[in-house]
Amino acid sequence: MRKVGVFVCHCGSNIAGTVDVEKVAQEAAKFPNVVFATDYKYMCSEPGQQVIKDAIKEHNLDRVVVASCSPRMHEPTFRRCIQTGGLNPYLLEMANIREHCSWVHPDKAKGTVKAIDLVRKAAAKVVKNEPLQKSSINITKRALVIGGGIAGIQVALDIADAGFPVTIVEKEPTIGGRMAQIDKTFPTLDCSACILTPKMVDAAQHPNIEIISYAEVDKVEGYVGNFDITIRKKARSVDMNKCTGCGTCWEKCPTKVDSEFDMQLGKRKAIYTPFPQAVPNKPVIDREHCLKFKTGKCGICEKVCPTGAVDFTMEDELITQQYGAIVVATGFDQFDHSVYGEYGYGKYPDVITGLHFERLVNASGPTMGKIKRPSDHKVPETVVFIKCVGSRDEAKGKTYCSRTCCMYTAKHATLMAEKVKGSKSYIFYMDVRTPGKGYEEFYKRTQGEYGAQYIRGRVSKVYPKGDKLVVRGEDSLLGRPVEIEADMVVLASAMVARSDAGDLARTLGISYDKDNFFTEAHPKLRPVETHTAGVFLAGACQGPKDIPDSVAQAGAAAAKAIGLLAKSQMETEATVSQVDESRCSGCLLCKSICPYKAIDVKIIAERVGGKTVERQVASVNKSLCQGCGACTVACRAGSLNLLGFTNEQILAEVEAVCL
Amino acid sequence: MKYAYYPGCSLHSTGIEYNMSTLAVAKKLNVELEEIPDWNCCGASAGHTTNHLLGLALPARNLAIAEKQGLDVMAPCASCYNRMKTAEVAVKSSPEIRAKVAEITEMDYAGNSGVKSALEVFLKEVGLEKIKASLVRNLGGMKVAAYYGCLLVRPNGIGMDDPEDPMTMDDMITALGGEAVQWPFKTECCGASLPTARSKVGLKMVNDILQMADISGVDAIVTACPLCFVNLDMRQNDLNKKAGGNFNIPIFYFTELLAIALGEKPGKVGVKKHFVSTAQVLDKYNLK
Amino acid sequence: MKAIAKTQISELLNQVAREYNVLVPVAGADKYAPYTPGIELKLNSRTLLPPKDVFFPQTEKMYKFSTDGMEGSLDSLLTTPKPQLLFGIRPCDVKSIHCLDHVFLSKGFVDEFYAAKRDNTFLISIGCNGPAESTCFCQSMGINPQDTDEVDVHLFDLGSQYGVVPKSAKGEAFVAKYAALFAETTEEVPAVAEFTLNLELDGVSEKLAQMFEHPLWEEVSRKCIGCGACTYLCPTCHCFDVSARVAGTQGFRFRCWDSCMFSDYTRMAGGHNPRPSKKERVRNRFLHKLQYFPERYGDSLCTGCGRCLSKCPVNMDITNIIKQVREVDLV
Amino acid sequence: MSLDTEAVQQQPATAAQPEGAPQEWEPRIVGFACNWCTYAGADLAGLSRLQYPPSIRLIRVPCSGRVNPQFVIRAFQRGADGVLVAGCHPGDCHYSTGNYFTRRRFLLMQNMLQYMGMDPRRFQARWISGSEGPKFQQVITQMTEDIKALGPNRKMRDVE
Amino acid sequence: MITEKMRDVAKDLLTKGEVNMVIGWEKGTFWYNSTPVFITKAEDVERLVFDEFCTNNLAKYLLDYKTAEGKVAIFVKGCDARAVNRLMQDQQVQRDKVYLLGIPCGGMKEAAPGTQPQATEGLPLVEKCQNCTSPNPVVFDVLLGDQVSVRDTQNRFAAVEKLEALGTDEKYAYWGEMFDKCIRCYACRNVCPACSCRECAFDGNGLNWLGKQNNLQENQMFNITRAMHVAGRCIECGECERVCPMDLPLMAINRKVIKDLNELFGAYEAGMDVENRPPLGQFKLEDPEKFM
Repeated sequence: MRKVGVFVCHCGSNIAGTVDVEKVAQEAAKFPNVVFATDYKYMCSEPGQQVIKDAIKEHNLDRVVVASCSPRMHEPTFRRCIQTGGLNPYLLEMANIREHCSWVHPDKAKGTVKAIDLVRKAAAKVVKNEPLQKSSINITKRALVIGGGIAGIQVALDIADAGFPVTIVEKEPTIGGRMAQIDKTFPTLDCSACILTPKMVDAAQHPNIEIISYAEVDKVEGYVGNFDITIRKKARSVDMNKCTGCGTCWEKCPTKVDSEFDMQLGKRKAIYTPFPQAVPNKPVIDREHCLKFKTGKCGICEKVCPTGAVDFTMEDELITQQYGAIVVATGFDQFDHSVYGEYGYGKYPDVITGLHFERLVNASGPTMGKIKRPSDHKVPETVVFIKCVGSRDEAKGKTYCSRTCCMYTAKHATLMAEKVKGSKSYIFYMDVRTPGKGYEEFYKRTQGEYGAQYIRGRVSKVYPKGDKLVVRGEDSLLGRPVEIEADMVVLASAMVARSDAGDLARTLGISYDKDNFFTEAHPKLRPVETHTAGVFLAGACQGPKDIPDSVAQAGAAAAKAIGLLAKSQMETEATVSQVDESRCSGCLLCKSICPYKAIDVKIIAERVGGKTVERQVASVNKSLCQGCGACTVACRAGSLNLLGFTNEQILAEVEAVCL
Repeated sequence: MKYAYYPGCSLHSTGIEYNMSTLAVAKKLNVELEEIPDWNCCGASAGHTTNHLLGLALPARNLAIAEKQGLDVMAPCASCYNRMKTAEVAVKSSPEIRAKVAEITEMDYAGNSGVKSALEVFLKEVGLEKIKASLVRNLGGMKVAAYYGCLLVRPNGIGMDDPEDPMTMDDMITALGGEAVQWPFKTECCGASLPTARSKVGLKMVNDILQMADISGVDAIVTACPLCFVNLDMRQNDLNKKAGGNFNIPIFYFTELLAIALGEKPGKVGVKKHFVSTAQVLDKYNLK
Repeated sequence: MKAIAKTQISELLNQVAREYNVLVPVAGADKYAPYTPGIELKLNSRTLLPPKDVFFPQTEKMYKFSTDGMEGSLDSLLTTPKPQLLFGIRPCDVKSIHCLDHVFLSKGFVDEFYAAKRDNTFLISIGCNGPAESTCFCQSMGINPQDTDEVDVHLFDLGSQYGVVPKSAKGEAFVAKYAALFAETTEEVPAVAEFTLNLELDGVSEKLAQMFEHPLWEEVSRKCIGCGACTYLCPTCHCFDVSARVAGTQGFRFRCWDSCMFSDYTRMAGGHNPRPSKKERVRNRFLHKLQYFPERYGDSLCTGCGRCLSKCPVNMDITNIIKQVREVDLV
Repeated sequence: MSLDTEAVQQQPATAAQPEGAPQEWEPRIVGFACNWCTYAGADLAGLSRLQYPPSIRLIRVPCSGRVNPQFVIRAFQRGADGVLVAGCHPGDCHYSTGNYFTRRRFLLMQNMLQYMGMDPRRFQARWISGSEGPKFQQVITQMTEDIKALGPNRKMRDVE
Repeated sequence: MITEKMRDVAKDLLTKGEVNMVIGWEKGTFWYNSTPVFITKAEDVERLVFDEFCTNNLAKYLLDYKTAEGKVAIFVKGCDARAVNRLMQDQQVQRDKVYLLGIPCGGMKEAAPGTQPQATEGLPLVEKCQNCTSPNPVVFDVLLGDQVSVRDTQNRFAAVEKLEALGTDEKYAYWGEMFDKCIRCYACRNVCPACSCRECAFDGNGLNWLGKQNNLQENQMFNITRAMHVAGRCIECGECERVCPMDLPLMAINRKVIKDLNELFGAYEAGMDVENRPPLGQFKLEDPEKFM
């Protein structure tokens, strides 16, 4: 026999206006196990809560039902209340007689009947409530940052500054990412490298930061606070400890390769650093192109290296380390515009993308900052920019707005005007979206001061005519076709998810959207968390972002990670799934259904017929379980049960509302 | 291989060369063509601009007859092809349209018989491999620009080739031993009826195409549409007279070149009927 | 002896139905069901479902209860049924009722729910002139397939008619009351046809008393799948469970058949199960039938009706098990 | 459920009204609502004072994926005239994937109940988000009307 | 002859000690029964037979020897083999602990009880074999006999379609009559290779999923839930329907689920392999969307 107390709230007239609260309390007093029932004007008020606490003492209550507003509103309040009253906070149930009753059913008689039913339901459930405890897990005070672009660097610096060790794993030989490729940043037009490279150096020199470049995350095991992560350090062929980064090797290397960093517009060597300010500023050998690896001959770099750092026999190395938190900051790729026949299917050399333009305009780029078009290195006089290439296009591209293109195109037009005097820029656009501080002003300047001509309309065709590119489109404001003979066409290609984002998501156990961007736990309220506890997101891997937004999100992700690492222990959900091992047959159908990888196999030993046998059962990791209960339905035998929402509790509710 | 043949109005009149050469090619390639009995207008031009349903019912009737014959239709004219394809897709995707069309035509067209252009039948179904094996002579490196116009390849996903950069005819030119000149105006609009109705606008469009072909250094242009053909062929004189042009670019139906390469005498496929003389270019490449 | 033409049976039933709730063997459903004129009777053999639920229903409400605040009430749901007449049971099933009587009415305890129905039921049996089914072996279990005394009226199967013999005072009265339907006959009861399934039961009970730990049980139980088909079809199995349904402040208690073949039959509240595997459960079932019950009541709890044998999914054959028991060499 | 008709009459109108007054009869619909979307949607309907028939009794579950089809049968057994399972729209699940399993389970369950002879209008599943207060109102109103048209459920029902 | 091969291979396995037990069939009480047998000694192999009455699916017995030492050999027809896959997918049987002796199966026959022995050719196929989709074992270590061809299975869903065509109340009446007959002996469950739970949700321990009363409503709960629990996991061996003492048309429920699953979520045949997971344990984003 339980001793349940029922407390019916008037909520002023919010409830009492359309529900006969006294009658509800009277009826509740007759329910099985209910030993006390009363009503009060404002149950959530200080005196209201005192009524509950007093009744717990006076009537030795061991369960409490509060009939008031939605539990989504005041469940925490009343849980605290009964806890101070001496009960486990989970021995509370609420009957929502306001949002679900008094506010929607004006007929007092009918409303009262429903309110009684809802209280009966809560009372039937609470009888089966058991005291629950949150459990806690230890936190490893170290963070892993995947990706060393501006977002990853910022995350690492913030976490490191808070006093926690951080490892940056970067796929490329150097950190820096996309921002290192960019020439100037909008809207201030300060030099990208000038603001990025100091941060790269800060990261390299920070005592709490370890940079592992030319490496990838191979395997992730464990869970929040306790991730066991295997990092694959790709064979660099250069001993990082011996190399001084003197550069002799790459000066002497005979093999020239199209530079990825320069968007294939310039050359690098087979042993190389992507750019002069690389961090770490030590080279790797590109085995695909290196003569030594291709033909077995050459080996010049090995011969010229003063420290004997070149090692052709080096192999991939796997290192495993435990981390408490993971921040994913893997950035973006650029949309491949070769699907667009109207822009020439990527066949015209002078139809380039935004990132190409960045390299062409960059002082340390392949043209030393002199804008020359790729085909014949002529300085373009007339340039057409086409926006929304691959973005906002359901047919051939992505549905989303890529967010940065309006601004970087305005920046490009400005740079054109500055670098090539007398040049003319035309910009075809669908809309101009400039929602950022100083952005609209920048755009206005581009249009006014710098004379860029904005044409609202889509381009239907770009075709070569002589050494010109004819851009044919529509000016939809004038309602007229337009043809421009341009020297160069720059496509504002969309930012898209990294091509391998899906693989990384599966490794990490996080989800991703239809466009392969990683999904945040909540689009508004948990923008930097993922559904996997302990894994956070920063930068463009979560969706198109410009530098300020990436840095802001990086700070937010760092704050979340620091919040986690700052605790030595973390509280977990109390309403988690529980396995009845005696019933569990170990079929593990539940395992594949769990979105949090919280269910794993466990071997138990039992005495059967006088001997000990081992068998497998499912085991729920309470730290990972978020209490969704999907597993409980997958379990035919009912061996899994969700604490707080057990089969018995829900069946009791069903029976109670059907009475 | 057998098809129901739909010549449409052009191939019996202004595009008679297209008809002659198509029949010649079919014969050479053993494609049996049986003209649709009692065929009617395909619904292009006036039909579909007047009434949407009429624009579907007209071609559907032709298709329904072919369906009774148990054959797919070959329609060489790009307009005919486009209208019939539209009707085919519409009827297949909507039972309501099928019912309405059946009510109007008093023939139920179920969408079982489809339509193919002559390009598809000869170059895809018969195939370039077989054509290459049957060649009697080759184009000897003739520089030919393939001109597709607008109707064959649109809309995207329904037309027979890539709407931005179709290659079907280019591949044929290469297979016949010509040089398929890559130029940007493969699918440019020929002006359709505008050279007649608003000649200032229309003639400029023809002019642009011819000019681009000229710049590209072509010997000839090859097409698969009677209307494109007429505009490109007939208007050159006009342009030379009225706009001071100096065009002399022979225009061919792709079937003409194909028939010639397969050994047909040029005279038999109507090349002497063109406005712009084809004699020089055929001479130059030993195709007489 | 008196006799009634088989074609007159429906007339007899129509008449007695005015007096009794008449239960008859019904074809199709293959069980005893209330008689309605025109219903298709199954008079050539036993029914698949035994008549035990006439006295001992599969589910039977016993008490209801309710609370009102601190007050509670408890009421019996025992009712005295209208007099009923069970028509057409076979000697094997008559024997099974005899066995159930032992359980529910003897040794100083009377189960009032059983008794109420048993006392109010008039029994008319029909004899078999041989094995009605290939699975019949009642003769080996000491039952006369043709005749029985533990009924009110017995019918001998004489081909086109039934010989009518009253077996109790109530039976005498019954025959007298419906005399108009009965004519005198001189027809002889035919000889019993030979049974194809036969076994020797002598000494089995005593031998089993020494075989509790015998490895035979491990062997014979291997193929059992642990379902309750045998027990639910058995005319003598009488285990039941008592349970309750509660709804808010009210509820009722009921009993329902249970099966010793079910894994949770002997499981205790704490989870321990003294019969943890099918070996123990199969052993218990056969020892109950062939040793425990005979020891307690002097009657075998198997009547040889053959229902279990005909429906067991894995051909667990009690005759075969008895034969195996007999072959066991106890040293 | 009621085992004793007297007791029912003491509790005004909690059970189905006797046949005499069919227009007074209010169906009893058991609703399973996920905490994050549908329960919140129902809360929003309340906050917006959107009226709907008092037929629905919501049972809060963390996720529609927690709803066992056996709960649905039990509700019908105990006298529900209709059952609603409602959760987040696909893609919105608080737990990422729970409602996708719900969708499969209850598509199958709906077919099964129909095959067993239940009118499909008595068992419904809906996606109702936390912002869809009006949709919650509309769904309950519609379902109540449908079930009123069908009358009290007698199928699978194990109570008086 | 298969029986000879069975005995040879069983003898060989037992003699060499490769297995500790061979599960097969032996002759039962009547000429038209063959019944499961468990051979542990080489000298007993003569009991083994394979004929047209080896109807029982043996796979589920493997659960009894889950924790036994050594290996168990088991004869598997097409349906038994799928059942073994089913149990392996449920992680109840380890592949390396069983030795599978495959037997292509031409279908099992039945004779009317009490009839005299007769040639089996003329006998009808048992119900469960009439729409068999996999007469050949899909998993085995050795195969005894030649593969047989699949019979015409186009009537597989005929019974389901017939019932689907009934009106709502007709359906309810039909199933009501059926479930009224159910005596809840649980033979269907206990024989089922998809019912691999250590303890059924309906057994014991106050879980309260199912009342013990035998009435229509509890029987409905049992039968519907049984079908849902084997949904996507039923291998169509038909054993449930065969063992039902009350002759309930259980396959018309199981096949309804199979038909629906195939139509809703794409074709799936349970037990054809271990890798393809049952449809209710997974989802596709583009699954049919009816809940708007």
